[in-house]
Amino acid sequence: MGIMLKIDNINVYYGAIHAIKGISLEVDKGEIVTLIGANGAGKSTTLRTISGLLKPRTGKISFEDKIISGMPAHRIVECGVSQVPEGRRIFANMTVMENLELGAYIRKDKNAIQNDLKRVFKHFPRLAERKKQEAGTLSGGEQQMLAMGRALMSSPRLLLLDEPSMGLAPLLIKEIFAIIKDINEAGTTILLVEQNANMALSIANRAYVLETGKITLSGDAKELAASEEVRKAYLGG
Amino acid sequence: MNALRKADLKAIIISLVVFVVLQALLSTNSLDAFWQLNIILICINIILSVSLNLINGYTGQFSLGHAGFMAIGAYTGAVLSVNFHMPFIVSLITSFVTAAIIGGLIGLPTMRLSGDYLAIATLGLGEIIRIVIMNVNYVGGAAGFMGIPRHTNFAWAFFVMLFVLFFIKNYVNSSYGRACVAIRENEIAAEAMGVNTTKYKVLAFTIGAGFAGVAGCLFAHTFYIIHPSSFTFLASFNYLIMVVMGGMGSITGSIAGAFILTTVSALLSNWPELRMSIYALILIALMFYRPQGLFGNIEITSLPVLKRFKGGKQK
Amino acid sequence: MGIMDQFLQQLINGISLGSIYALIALGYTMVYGIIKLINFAHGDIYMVGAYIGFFCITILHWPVLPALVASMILTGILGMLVERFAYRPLRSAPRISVLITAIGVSFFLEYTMMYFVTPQPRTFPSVLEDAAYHFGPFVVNNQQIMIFAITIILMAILTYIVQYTKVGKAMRAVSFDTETAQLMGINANRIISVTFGIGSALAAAAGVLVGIYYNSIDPLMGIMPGLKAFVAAVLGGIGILPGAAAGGIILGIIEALVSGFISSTFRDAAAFAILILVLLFKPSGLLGKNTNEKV
Amino acid sequence: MSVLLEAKNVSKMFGGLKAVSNFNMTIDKGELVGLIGPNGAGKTTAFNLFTGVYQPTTGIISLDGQSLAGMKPSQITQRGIARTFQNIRLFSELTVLDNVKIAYHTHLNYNLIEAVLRVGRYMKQEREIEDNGRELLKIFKLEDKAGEIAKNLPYGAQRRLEIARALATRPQLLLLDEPAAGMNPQETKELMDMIRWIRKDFALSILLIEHDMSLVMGICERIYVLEYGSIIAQGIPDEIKKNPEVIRAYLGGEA
Repeated sequence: MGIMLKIDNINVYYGAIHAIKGISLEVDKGEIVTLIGANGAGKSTTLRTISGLLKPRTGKISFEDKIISGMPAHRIVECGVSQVPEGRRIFANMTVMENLELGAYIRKDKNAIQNDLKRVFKHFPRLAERKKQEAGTLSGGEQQMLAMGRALMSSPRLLLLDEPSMGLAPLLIKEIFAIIKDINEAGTTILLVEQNANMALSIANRAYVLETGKITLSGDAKELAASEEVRKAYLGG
Repeated sequence: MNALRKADLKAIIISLVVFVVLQALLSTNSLDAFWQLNIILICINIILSVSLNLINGYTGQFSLGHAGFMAIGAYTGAVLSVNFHMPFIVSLITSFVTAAIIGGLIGLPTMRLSGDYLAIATLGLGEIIRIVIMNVNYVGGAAGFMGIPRHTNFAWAFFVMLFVLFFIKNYVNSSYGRACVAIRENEIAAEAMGVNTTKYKVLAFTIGAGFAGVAGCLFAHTFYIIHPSSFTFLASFNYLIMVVMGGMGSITGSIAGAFILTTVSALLSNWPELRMSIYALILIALMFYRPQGLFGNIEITSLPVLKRFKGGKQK
Repeated sequence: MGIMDQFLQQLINGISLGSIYALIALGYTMVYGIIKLINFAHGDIYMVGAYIGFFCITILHWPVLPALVASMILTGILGMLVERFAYRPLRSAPRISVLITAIGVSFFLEYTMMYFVTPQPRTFPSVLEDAAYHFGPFVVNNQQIMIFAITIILMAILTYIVQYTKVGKAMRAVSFDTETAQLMGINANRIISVTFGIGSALAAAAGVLVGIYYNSIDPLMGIMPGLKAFVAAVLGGIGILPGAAAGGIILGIIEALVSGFISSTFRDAAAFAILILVLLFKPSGLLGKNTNEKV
Repeated sequence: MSVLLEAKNVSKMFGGLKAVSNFNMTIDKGELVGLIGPNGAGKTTAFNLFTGVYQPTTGIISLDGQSLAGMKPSQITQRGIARTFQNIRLFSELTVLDNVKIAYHTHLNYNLIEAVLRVGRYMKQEREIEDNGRELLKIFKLEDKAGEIAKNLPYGAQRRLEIARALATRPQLLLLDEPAAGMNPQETKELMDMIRWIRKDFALSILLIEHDMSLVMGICERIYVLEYGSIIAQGIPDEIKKNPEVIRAYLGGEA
């Protein structure tokens, strides 16, 4: 147990837009924490800031007691934080296998990589079938699986997931969320950003609700799922 | 009557003073032949940089083929003067028309391209123009066109330059110029404001090419001979550098850029290799420390110091 | 000589010239693919490569292969230095600033070189005996065989690096999506630097080969081949490696045919005419895919 | 009431992907309509279809009974549709006043010679748009910023300027793409008042895309809900709020 990721009062700007207005949150080891909220609330921005693609203007982020805000993105991956970006962003012109190999870019231990590859293929048997296929030819759901598999290949201790359900059919969403739960049970801590609040709350331990760059609600996922306020955050009062 | 007219009047007076002073220096032979020539070259280069600025700086369309249009003007003018014995003014006007028409014809298809692709296409077109000229025996081919009368004197160069400056300044201060600048700033938004972007891009390209032709005609009549190798893409680079150095979207900047580079180049003409190396380093330093150029997109008339003397309705 | 024989002969000449364009074009296309810069200085890198090879052979009296390798290594380092000091500081600057900087670097390399080696062309020593082989009606000489062989070997090595090594995969990843590549833990700056190094080394090889083929080098020799190589890269589809190789060879063949059957003075015009036709009708190049801007 | 904009069975394919399918919508003169839906539902694509940035694959869009098929965006603007952009697209290096002046473009008709010689109509019309522009800026509380460079304005002011600029084209229909994005609640509230007031004062129709539901529900008379490129619901705000399809689309299934 113990705090794994700690975000301390960060402010992030996109040019003139004050996108994140003093957010603080924590993720404990072993948890699934979800960050929900309507479009444009700042969920993706938060994840991008954790990964080092954006720099907070003020505030700090620490991971396993090491300050990671200010580090270049590739160093943060080395610390053990991996992200599945919004829209999957797979390398469409490469094969499935090459995508997975890139996921393991920072690692040297060949045996450990092979083990993780097996683990990824166990979670996503469909990827094993399509190893040699060009990733751009996969279906949306398969691409999402590839993006998740690729992130797992770095053997992260914290996995950041940005809108894994986006653009997927309901049945596939169910499948993906079941896998997320499996991954977590196998020992990876997860911070999940979702627009699909009901789905996210159903698998998370705790949740934060984001509205226009601020956290407006937080607490136990089950309790939030039952509350009227979440609905209001999405559909207005 | 109004501020605009007053500013025009002031500009005319200043120009005349500059002209009289320089003309006096020239006619009293206070300047040697080398500098007499360079003063004319400065005027010609100002025309080239200001007209290129209309395309690159104001409209934001990256052209690297300016020397090609200059060549068209130079050869058109030379042929008219030598083979048809036309008066100089006719040569100048025809040079404008020919270069503008060819510019427009080239502009129509190429203005669909953008950014790097447009740059490289215009570079290629400029080279094609030059190579075609090089293969036309009627104009002397690769050996060059000789025996051109020396019509261009300081007065011609200066007043043609003044006309071009007047034209382009007023053009960019009208709805035409605003349309151009809107395209540069954001083509999609410009289109959404009702600006027919194709039309204004081609128009800017046509006018820019036309004036490059005029500059070419002046250039041809400055020397006895013109040569296709004066119009390579390296010459186009040179005019582009004048524009960028002065500031894209500033007429003052283009004037300064042309003036500085022509003068420096003349001063260092005895050390050609060193000159170009220094030139290159200055260019790189400029991009590092002042990428917007000396003037950015500001005109000298709108500098805060001078604003006080203007009767504009600035708040 | 019959017209068919002449055609075949020009084809061979064209492939030799095209191989050289292809080697330069590969570097152009790699750099464009990874940082979207038309590196106008690339042709001058090729020139520097030719001179390094020249000095290794004439002053150090090295055989041709070690000279080629030395030139590739040193020029590769030069390419990385140019990237590090001229382009990297401008990574987030407007495109035009970087482009003007590239023009500046180009001038700097040309004229600094000229300052040290004088503008006079140097005669590249003949490193191969002048032997010609007759294959039926047409003739291939030693130099041409060497150009083919080295080009093919280098392309094979490049293909291996890009397709099968870790750094090659990282290069493709950065070129496809820099940000996501960083999320894989890839240090994008380092990969860009490597890309410049490899591209410059290939250009250096082309420089040495051209010296061997035409026997003459000068400080401004890179300008035209540099542009031509860019045309080749656009022709094949900018950013696509096989495209650059194919584009180079096609361009070389077309130029040889134009010189042989029309006039050598029109051969540059032919290259640019192809460029413009490609840009207007298939801007993504022969092997490229079309993309749309998002509003 | 008469119909101003009508979209009939409009579909748009990108490659094999259907971004918008069988899209039907009408906007009456003077109406204030909202278009909502989850991310990627095709809302901005709909705007791009209305303004000629994209041409529909099938179906007809008409303004005032006239088909807009085949028209360029600039021609459609001249017909009376103006828009703002999701990711602000101001002429960012120009002054606030020049931004507005550009938008009067289609209402100027002096020719090139008159412009260069600065005679007759040039002087008169330039003075007019200068005055009109300043007048318009005053309405949007930007008059004291007329000489400032647009990109230096605070974010909220940039959003206002974009609307002012769109109005300067003198539209019959104004399309607002996420006007409140990035605004704080106070700014959003002011924006709501402004939108209501513009609609009345400029006598035009407004269609807006917005994620801020308090804004949409607060001011729109009618709302269309888009999901996966299709309209899944339409109606007055209270109906939309309670519509189970809409709730599912927003909060996801599987509760």
